[in-house]
Amino acid sequence: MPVRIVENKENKTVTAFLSGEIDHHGAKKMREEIDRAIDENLPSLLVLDFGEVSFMDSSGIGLVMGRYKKMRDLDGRVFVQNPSMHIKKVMRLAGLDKLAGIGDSSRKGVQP
Amino acid sequence: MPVRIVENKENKTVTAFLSGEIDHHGAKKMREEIDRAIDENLPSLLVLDFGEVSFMDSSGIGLVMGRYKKMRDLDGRVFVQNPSMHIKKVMRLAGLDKLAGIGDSSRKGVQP
Amino acid sequence: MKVLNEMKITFPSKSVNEGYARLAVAAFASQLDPPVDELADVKTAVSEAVTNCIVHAYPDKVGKIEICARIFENGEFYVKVKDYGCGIEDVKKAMEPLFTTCKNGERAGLGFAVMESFMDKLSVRSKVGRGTCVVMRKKFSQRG
Amino acid sequence: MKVLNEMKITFPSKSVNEGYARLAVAAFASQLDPPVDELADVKTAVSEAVTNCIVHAYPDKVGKIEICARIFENGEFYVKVKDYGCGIEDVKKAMEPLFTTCKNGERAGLGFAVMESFMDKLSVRSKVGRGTCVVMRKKFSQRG
Ligand SMILES: Nc1ncnc2c1ncn2[C@@H]1O[C@H](COP(=O)(O)OP(=O)(O)O)[C@@H](O)[C@H]1O
Ligand SMILES: Nc1ncnc2c1ncn2[C@@H]1O[C@H](COP(=O)(O)OP(=O)(O)O)[C@@H](O)[C@H]1O
Repeated sequence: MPVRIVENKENKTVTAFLSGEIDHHGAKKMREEIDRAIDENLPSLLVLDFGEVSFMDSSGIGLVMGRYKKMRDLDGRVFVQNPSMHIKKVMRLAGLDKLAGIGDSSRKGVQP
Repeated sequence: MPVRIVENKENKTVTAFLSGEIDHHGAKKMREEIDRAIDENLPSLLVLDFGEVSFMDSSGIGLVMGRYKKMRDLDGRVFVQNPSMHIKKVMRLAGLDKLAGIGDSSRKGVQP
Repeated sequence: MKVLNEMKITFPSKSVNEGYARLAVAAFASQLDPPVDELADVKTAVSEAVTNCIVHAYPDKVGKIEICARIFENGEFYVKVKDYGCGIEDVKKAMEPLFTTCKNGERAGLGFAVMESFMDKLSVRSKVGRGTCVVMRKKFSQRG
Repeated sequence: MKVLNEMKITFPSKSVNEGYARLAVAAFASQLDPPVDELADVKTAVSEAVTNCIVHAYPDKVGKIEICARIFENGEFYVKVKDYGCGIEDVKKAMEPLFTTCKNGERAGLGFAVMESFMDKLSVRSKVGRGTCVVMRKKFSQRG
């Protein structure tokens, strides 16, 4: 399972634990599963957990950007959790750090 | 370092901790280091520890066979320690289990 | 500069091969004993180049992708990713960050930006209707 | 039987490429999601075939090694290892367990025995002075 979704109705939070390699081949299924959870829960915070992601190319940026736009339409926020050095590097190149909060799990509250 | 050698003069034992992938390319250096330790210590027991070996093809069989012959000339024994399932499978194919003792570290005393 | 070692791979432009291609190149580059993060850079850059062939070069068919990797005497790593697909009309424009011809929002337009920033050198040659050839080079830092 | 996917690699007969070759084949075979131990079987068999090209086919020079791997519709995995080296005079004898022409005691004479026992099918064609072609097939067991 490349995505495990945890829904917290009280906090209006959806957390998506991604795992494995995020490339063009695998990103589609991840996007779809996350979008289904957003549509069902209409959360105010989407947490994308990259702790178990071993590889990511710019397809992962498309994934985060698309979810950012979707959450913005819901007046919600996106938080990127537990990215490795490699993933941070790819995200920084895209300026994603300016759109979504990025940090480790202990700083979950950071605003976008 | 593909081989770490531990010498125990009291027990007249040399233990070689092998690591990484054992193939034709890498086996030569391993053979040489083990043989140097045998020549220096003239042990009565040579323990080959495969605990950190992630891959082995028939070059590893050549390695064990050669050491077995060398130790036999010294009236010594060879014990193969901590082989993975994969390594056991390769060794069984060669009938190595009939020449050298094979087991995990808790059964170190087994005779060849 | 003398080539110490060279490998070539060919495979069809199916997305399932993206993972295979970057792993095969990384396995070869490992001979230079690169730092883990720099090997990840190479994997990422190769993943971008191969994905471009699959998504852009052959949009509605399966075509051939060729990769050639070399190790030079001075320790430099070279990798070429080549397709025989539609080609790029304006290479300079295509290489601008955020530029993409992809309409469905799936691509971020950052493929070339990743290749450029993660490798030391990037060169792109393309001919409309003939195909595209991307060459990248990187010198790994010494370990230890 | 329909071929779903195919890759080809070529590289020179240098021993440093043994690791590269089996990793590249394993990365491709991974698409079939094989059990870990059966993937190790494939790696081991490929390592034997490639080592034979390096040690026996081109004993005193560096020659070309070609690998082709295929995934068939029925889930069967196919891998061909080919060289243009010295060839084998008596293939049947060469395939006998413990038979080796290697004098220095370095080789155990078990390369073909490993290929035969770790893969489902093995076929060897060879022509003296022209080269050798080893084809192996394996059907992985279903997981889960
Ligand atoms: N191999 C190729 N064949 C044809 N067109 C390509 C190729 N590679 C890139 N392009 C073109 O260049 C544009 C920019 O590529 P890139 O920076 O990788 O971003 P992206 O792949 O996200 O669109 C693509 O949208 C495409 O139009
Ligand atoms: N690709 C090859 N080219 C030429 N001779 C080969 C090739 N592969 C195998 N042989 C011959 O077959 C013999 C047996 O091979 P094998 O069972 O792999 O054992 P080993 O490699 O340990 O000698 C070799 O010793 C060699 O004489």
